[in-house]
Amino acid sequence: MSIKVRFFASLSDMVGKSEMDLEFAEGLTVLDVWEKTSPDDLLPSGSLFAINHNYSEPEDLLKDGDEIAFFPPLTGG
Amino acid sequence: MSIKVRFFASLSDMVGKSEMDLEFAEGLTVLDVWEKTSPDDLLPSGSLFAINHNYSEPEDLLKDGDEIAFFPPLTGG
Amino acid sequence: MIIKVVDNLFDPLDEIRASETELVTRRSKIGASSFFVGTMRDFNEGDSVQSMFLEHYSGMTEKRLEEIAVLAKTKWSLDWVTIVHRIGQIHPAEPIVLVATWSAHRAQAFDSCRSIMEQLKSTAPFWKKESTNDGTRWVKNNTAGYSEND
Amino acid sequence: MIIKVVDNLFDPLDEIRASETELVTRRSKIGASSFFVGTMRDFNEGDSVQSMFLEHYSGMTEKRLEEIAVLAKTKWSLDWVTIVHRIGQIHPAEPIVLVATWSAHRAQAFDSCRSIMEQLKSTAPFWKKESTNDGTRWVKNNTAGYSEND
Repeated sequence: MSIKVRFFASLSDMVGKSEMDLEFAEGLTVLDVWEKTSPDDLLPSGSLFAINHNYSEPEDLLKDGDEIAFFPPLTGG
Repeated sequence: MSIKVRFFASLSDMVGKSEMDLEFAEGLTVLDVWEKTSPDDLLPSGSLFAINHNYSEPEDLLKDGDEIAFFPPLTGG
Repeated sequence: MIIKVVDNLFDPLDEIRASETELVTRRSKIGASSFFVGTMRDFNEGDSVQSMFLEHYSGMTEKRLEEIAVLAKTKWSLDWVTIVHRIGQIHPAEPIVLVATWSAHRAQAFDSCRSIMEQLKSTAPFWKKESTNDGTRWVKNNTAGYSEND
Repeated sequence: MIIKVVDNLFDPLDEIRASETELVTRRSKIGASSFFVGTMRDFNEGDSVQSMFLEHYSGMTEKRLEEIAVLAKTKWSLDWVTIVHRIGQIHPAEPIVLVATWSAHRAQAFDSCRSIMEQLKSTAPFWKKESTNDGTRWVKNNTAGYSEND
């Protein structure tokens, strides 16, 4: 299975990239993806997650073809 | 002493005039003015009063040169 | 601060633009502006309304509008307040009232704009007389502004 | 309903006027419209700010704005909703966001406009990076919109 991983704003700066593709077997959660892609960085509290443009929980499972995004608190408007 | 009395909107229709001058001795309240100027009409509940452009109470006393206005509930905006 | 009672058609967006030229020097201190426009509907209380006459108490009305604006400026941190209210004969879809506030912060702009509008409806001397198919009638009461209707 | 994310300067009053041409056929059913404009200040958290970069999540941002507008139309009786949000490099005094709602009744227009604005700030993916004298910094949090500040 393969997924696309995206990082926005300060999380993109922290991780040092804005997106990457990730191959994996099965049973990966949102939090697992963060740990696989950013092993040196603790996920800042208040971070938000979206799978395929819908807000999701840290324990949600990814499936083949998903796009998972990590981002800091929102500051628009 | 003399005062100017004004009626607005539905109260003006009821009384049949929009303003009049009133001569009197002394000690006249807002309500007294209504009774002197409109003896046939009961003052509708919810009516408002202003002396010299300031909201006033029915028992407030008039003085020489005052302008007293009677009007129904407000419906602007 | 601009307070106007006008007896002919006005354009609320033009009025807002005119106010913004007045505050151009502190434009970059303003983070939020809130505008409310009340327009005439062609229906009220179940009846179709052809036109409306808006009466006011010249002198007292302007004085109340100024007081409302001045009090809003003491209660909220505002850079500018504009109030324009129509009087006279008016037709459906025409603007009746504009309330506009500018502030550094959005809660201040929102709260003050709404409060000024409610104050105006409850304390500024204006009266509406509607022309319907059955003749003319004075509107009896404004409905509450923080509830569901009007 | 008009939902736009734009990467260059926009004029909120022109956008309102454009929306009003869309609803011209039901113009006389509308009694109230409420508009909110957020603009960039040249100060934040005690520092002077020269410019700002507004990042978004293309696709998700537009989807969230649409959901916010659709939900508002189910909750309130609205004739039209317009949301315009700026992205990219922006300078003090430039507009960031416009929220505009049109309704038969003023409480509906006021409540929906404000709620859409709060929903936008708390759930639409946008991030601000400020350029100050000390370099650039990401804005950490939006403050609450129903409290006293911002």
